[in-house]
Amino acid sequence: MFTLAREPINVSTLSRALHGDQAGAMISFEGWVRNVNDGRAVRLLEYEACESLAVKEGARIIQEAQERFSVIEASCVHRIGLLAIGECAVWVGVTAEHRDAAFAACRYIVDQLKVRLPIWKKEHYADGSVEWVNCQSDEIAEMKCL
Amino acid sequence: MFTLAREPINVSTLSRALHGDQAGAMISFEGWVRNVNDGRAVRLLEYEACESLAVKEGARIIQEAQERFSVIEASCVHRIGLLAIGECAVWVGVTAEHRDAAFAACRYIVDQLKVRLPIWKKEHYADGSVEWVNCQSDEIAEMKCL
Amino acid sequence: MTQASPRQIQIQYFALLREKSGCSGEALATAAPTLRQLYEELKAKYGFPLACERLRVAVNDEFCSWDDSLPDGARVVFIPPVSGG
Amino acid sequence: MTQASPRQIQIQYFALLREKSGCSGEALATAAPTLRQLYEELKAKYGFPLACERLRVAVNDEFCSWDDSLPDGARVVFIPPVSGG
Repeated sequence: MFTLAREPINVSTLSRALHGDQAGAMISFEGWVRNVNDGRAVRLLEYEACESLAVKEGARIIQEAQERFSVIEASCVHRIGLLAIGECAVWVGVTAEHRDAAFAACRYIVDQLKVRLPIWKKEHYADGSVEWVNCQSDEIAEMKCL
Repeated sequence: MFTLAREPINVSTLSRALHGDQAGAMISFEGWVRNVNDGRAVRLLEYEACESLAVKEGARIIQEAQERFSVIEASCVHRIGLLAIGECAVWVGVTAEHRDAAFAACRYIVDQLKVRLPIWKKEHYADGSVEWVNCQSDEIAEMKCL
Repeated sequence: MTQASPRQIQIQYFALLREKSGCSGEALATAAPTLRQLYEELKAKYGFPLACERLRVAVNDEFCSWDDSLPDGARVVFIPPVSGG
Repeated sequence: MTQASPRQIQIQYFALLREKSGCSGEALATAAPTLRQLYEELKAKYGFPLACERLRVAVNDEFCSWDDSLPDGARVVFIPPVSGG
């Protein structure tokens, strides 16, 4: 299951929902808001999503993980809105009979969601400036690649 | 930090203790007691440890993970005593700036603790029998390898 | 290149594009034959700083190719480089 | 093989070995020159079903080699195949 959340992510509740007698291993990933990115002090973060598309694409990623790996349950929640330093921005939890599949599926989901979900992050810096991450003008993006 | 616990593992508390402003990713592993092992219905589990040696070896594994990977914090708790189906037998949590190191270190710790910690598992089966896992007599162990 | 007949479409803007266009969406009539051309027109109009090669595009909640044509009534979403997670 | 002089040692038994020996530990005087020979003696005495190749051994909380000798006052732990996690 994939969901978007406007309120803080309750990891215990999510993780409990994955419990089941056959599951021997649970791997979870939590992405937390860091106070520094690319050397700049971050004050807070803002996530914006194209919700209909994000929910659809998120569900597709979860399903792909379930088809590729022997998992029992897989679930992901992504926050949207304003987040403070230290808050959980994304949670992924995977259960399986054995740990190999759980590690692999969790990794797959995290990697895919970072490149595929239509969600954008605006960083609010300590110096008062803001920036939509990865959305510099083509010229600046090219300069950074040189 | 590595600890042995006689009481149920409180994952939220452990995970909160790993929080820090620099951490961008947390990976956690939970090993749960399954109701079946090797095709036999399991009723409950008993873990016994050589405590002094287990604590020392557990701390060594954590330290190795910290030296090999760019992690911020790494922590592990292993239950001992009687555990019911669904209980968490072992928890590993690792934080890092980025997810690569956190995944790798978590995996390393889990793999190592399973082969190195002087902890033994006795399975109590639904049919009333019991068995110390991996400790069959040499003859039976050989037969299973054929 | 032939001009297609005008179709009524709906566009949603997110993140940087929302801020540059000053709106979260708009309905408009367009004669642009492809999604690429529609984006180029709006890029020029609003000064979007991103080439279409850096974006993806979706119509009616499905990802599309930039060379796809624009059906009447399309709900179009331009997707700047994502940064979830 | 020369017999070493008897030393006073402490042994701890865990898991299967604890159940087979009927005790969680014992103090004994041994003349066994190596840990291997000590284990073989106790294996014969208690009917431990595991060859020493399948176990590890620790003295004073440090893993040791089976061919190490036994210091006086050693705290010896025989470690059957582990199954933590």
